Amino acid sequence: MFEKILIANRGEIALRVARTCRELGIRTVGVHSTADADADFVRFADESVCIGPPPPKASYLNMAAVLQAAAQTNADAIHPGYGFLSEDADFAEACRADGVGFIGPSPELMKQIADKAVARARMAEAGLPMLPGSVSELATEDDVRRAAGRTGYPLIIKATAGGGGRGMRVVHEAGELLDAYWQNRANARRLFGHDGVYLERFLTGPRHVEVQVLADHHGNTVHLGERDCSVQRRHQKLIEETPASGLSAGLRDRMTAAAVAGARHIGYQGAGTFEFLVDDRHEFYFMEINCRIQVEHPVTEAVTGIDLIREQILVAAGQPLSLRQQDIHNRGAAIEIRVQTEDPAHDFRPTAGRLDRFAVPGGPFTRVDTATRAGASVPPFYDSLLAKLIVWAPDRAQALARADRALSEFDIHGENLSSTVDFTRTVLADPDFRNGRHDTGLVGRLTENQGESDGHR
Amino acid sequence: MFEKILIANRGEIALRVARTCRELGIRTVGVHSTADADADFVRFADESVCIGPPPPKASYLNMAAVLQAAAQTNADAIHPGYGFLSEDADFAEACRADGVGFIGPSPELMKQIADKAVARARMAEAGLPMLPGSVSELATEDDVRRAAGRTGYPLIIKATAGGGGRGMRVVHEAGELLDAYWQNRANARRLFGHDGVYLERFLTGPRHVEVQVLADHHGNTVHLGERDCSVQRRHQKLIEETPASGLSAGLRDRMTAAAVAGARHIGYQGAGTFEFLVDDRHEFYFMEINCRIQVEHPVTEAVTGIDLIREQILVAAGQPLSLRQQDIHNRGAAIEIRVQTEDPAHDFRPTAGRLDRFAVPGGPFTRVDTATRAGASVPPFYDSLLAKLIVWAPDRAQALARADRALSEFDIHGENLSSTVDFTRTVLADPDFRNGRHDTGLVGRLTENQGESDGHR
Amino acid sequence: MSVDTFAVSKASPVAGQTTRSTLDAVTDTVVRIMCESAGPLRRVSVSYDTDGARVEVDLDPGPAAPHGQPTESPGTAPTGPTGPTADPAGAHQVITSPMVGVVYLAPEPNADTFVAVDSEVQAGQQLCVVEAMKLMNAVRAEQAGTVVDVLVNDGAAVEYGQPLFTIDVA
Amino acid sequence: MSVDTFAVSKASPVAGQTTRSTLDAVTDTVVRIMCESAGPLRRVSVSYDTDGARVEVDLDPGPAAPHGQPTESPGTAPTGPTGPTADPAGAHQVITSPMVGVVYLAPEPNADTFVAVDSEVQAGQQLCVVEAMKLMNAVRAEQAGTVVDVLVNDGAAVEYGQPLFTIDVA
Repeated sequence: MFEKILIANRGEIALRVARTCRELGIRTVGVHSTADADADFVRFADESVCIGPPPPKASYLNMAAVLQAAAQTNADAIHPGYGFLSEDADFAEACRADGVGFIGPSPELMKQIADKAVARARMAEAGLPMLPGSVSELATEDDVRRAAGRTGYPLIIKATAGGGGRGMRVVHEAGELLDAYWQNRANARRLFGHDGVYLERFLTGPRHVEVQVLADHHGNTVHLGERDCSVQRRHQKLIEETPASGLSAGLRDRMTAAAVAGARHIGYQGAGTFEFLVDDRHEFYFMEINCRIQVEHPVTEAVTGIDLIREQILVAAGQPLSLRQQDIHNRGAAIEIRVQTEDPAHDFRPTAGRLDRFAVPGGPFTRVDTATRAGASVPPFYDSLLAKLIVWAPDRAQALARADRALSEFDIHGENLSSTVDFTRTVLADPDFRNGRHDTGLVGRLTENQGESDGHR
Repeated sequence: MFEKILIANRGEIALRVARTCRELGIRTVGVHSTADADADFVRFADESVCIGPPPPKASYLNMAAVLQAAAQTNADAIHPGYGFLSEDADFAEACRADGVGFIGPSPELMKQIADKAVARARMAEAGLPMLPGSVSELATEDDVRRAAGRTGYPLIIKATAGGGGRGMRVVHEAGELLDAYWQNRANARRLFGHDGVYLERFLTGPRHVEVQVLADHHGNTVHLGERDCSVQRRHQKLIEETPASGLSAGLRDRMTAAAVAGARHIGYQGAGTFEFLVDDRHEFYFMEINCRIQVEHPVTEAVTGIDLIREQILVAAGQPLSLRQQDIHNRGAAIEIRVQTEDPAHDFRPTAGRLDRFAVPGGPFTRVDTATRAGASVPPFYDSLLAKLIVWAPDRAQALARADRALSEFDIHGENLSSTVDFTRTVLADPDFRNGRHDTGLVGRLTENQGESDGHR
Repeated sequence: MSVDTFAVSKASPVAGQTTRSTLDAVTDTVVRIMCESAGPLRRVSVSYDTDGARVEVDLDPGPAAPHGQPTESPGTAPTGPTGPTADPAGAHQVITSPMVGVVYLAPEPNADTFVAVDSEVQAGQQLCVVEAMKLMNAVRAEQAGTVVDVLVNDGAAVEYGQPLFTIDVA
Repeated sequence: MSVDTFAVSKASPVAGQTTRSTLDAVTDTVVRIMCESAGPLRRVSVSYDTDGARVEVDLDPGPAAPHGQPTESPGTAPTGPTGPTADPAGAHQVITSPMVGVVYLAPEPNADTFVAVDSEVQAGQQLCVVEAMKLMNAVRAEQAGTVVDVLVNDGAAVEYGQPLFTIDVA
């Protein structure tokens, strides 16, 4: 077992990982930029190392600094959290070269997964359903036209190296196709340093549903059920829940079985997420694999009772999974609300500054993950996730009522700071959302309505 | 269903009840003394009424003021929480006379339960095992000698109107018996206004185990498993857990069946707790019934997923229980740590004052119930319960590790204020406690050791 | 601890360049110092001198403002608004409700009120009735004086400690 | 925002009756005002006058202390201790580590150190080496001056921004 883990991240996920480490009796090293020197996640760690100035490239993305910090604190392993270095195969490889454990899949696996065209090809081999489109990169205009012939319109062109909603473009008719293709390649080169693109059918109003899997180094692979992440702003998730509402039991079983089959096919190890789109005819299509812990992992923890960070660490230490599929029983409904320091009235523009007041909810079946407190500052350099609220209840209706009650308890105030608390209460009250009939377009419709009603005042 | 509930309590339980009311769409009235005017539980309520000055008799125990507040806010029902008016049959009767619902059993039932001799007699009828002793009040010295002949020594003399560790006296030999009897009667008259006493065998080092029951007005009675509350200071609980460690499955089944039989026998309604002592030969004996929500109810909520306040309210509103016994599945282990503003180095003397700093734990499977915040004051007039920490895990060992991790996150500081956080971490680390071999004498032994080691310094 | 019993006045002119956050910071500072203080404060002055901005806050607590540890004994007078409290602005007494209930300003419907603004009252004279649980409780003047203000309407529901009348006892 | 770059000195004598909570309150006040401030502060003075107690806290930031909104661009100088920072007590420069790593005060084991206390140094002169991931990074003086203090031991693990040397550049 590891004796000391360096946590190469910041904010709530750094604290989240450190909490489980402490419960396992593992010492922690918190690395941080100068902007985070006084942050709660640094205070909680057993040791801390300042690795650079505030800009992420100089600190949290600075591989040499992270590895040097691991070396001089004698850390056995590095937990990368999400974002930053968590999906960087080069970093995983550098950890291996340096003799320090990387809590995640092997670099070889990470490389396959990072290239979306390769990932799609491997999943197609494993029998996972694919949206009609090109499996491999589109090298020529002929390739593009042929693939578009198979998908029809609208279609979407995506960068193979893309992710997080960047490097994508929807094409509505044949006349736009080639222009969009060349523009997307140019964008992809600029954004990701690689101009490979592929295309697939574009679904209007799909649901975003993902399946959590866990796999060890001894051939055991289980799933922990699905999560619906359809409430998104700017292609970024805002509210996630499990079970996904409105999925038939048969569809859920097919999706979880597909995820396990896909994970087994590529020999996946650790905690991973298989993302799917579900269309209005209840067909599902493979999208991508996330080879790290997800922001929204607590909803799965709430219904399964399984500490996913603990399982990640145990698997990385070479232990076999203690869970068999028949031991995993999902109970009730859980929902996560992300509290972002963003301004919903201005297209979720991030805001930063000092938190004059910061009080969080508590009480029955209510979990809050945050690494800040009143008097602390929200630095402008990083993701604007301030806190995560997770509530559980025996059923979805009670979970929604509980989430709204808990949101009403947040007291967040700071000059220049906005939060998404009130906006997410609007989402919870939306009839489509309450009935589970919403799709990824919900936030856009609600903010448009808000804009209109503002205009009438 | 009720439209508005008045919460006749303060602190964490007032907020706890209000949270569930909000989730049920029920409006709340918070009543408070002048000492609590700015408290969080008052702010959270939809309406508030100041009912008197700080001393409990003038405010939270002031029936006329509470009922008047209910009348002028048009509350349909009163939730009494625990302590204060919660076990006062006269108050329940006054509520009935005033046409306002009382969330608890009928006054007739409360009267039976409040008289420990009557309660023991009814439970003996229902077949519950009793400690050898007198079932009814001891009227004469002959009664006393006869009962002592049945129990042997040591024995304990208790006031029939007593509770909470008051009005009890252990007798070790026959020579002390009659003196103790008359002294206890005099004490009981002074403390409770009624000098009835009974006696029973005194167990050295017993476990305190209680069973949670729920019963509706339609003849349905279920149990929600047991809680071990053996970690007590000054006969007051400090740490509670479920399942009780070291109970065989057979013993657990017999105890829960006994509680359900007892509840059915007296036609119990609402949420109630049957308290038992378990001796070192794994025999159990009925002690008393608590006809209110318990401080430690959240551990039962954590393993069953059932919101006990919600069930209390639904039952009081006349709804049949939605739960059958076969629907209730206790999962994993939960532990509650009470955080008291008491000084463990001075026999848990209560302290009061301003909280300069107050930060509470968060994260996976961690619940905190508190109604205070940094900058607030702990008034000297009331119970010194500052916060309750409840953690859940798949098994007891993980729950203990999680509890210790969470306790390490508390940041409580105020001039003149002490807290029990560090002391409870000592309890969690105690080998007897870790092995589940502790009894109600544990805290006494740990504080003695502490005193000794202090003395050696 | 409440700070309501202090009169807070911004004594000096506020320079044009002073930002709102500066004002808030200084106000918070004063409030916090008052909260931290164990005894009554005569004066708290906070100067904030940057870019030419200068803010001063003067505090002048009333002569009888209660401040300090509330007593624990139920027999003695507790903290908070019980019965008459002194108004720091002058020789005014505020008569507060001794209980939660419904206040009646007249002995019966359509009768004349017990008192009105400008009424002269004697010590012990009845000012109103507070009804609680069907019991009528007379509220009386503690000192002789003149009614300056009637702070509630007839039939209003009142809380414990709620101000009912202001009486000039000068 | 860190306040490490300010020198906080208790200028006036503290009266005997001043309680610890009073001192804490005033200290907190100063820290909060500094945090609220958008621009560099010349001086913050907080007086607390009750029962004869009087506490003054004077702040005198160094001439080059960075304060204000940190810039988001990775190219420009960020907030915090990067490279030399001025010591407010005089014309002292603190040389900090440009990276996390292990510091070596001499070019090789048993060799003489690059510099020592009282060494005269020229701008650009090497002061030590910080090794990170097997790369040796020279740390050099920015200005000419005299080494006043060596703040680390040879072979010590250092953080980004950790002070290494104090140099008198007067």
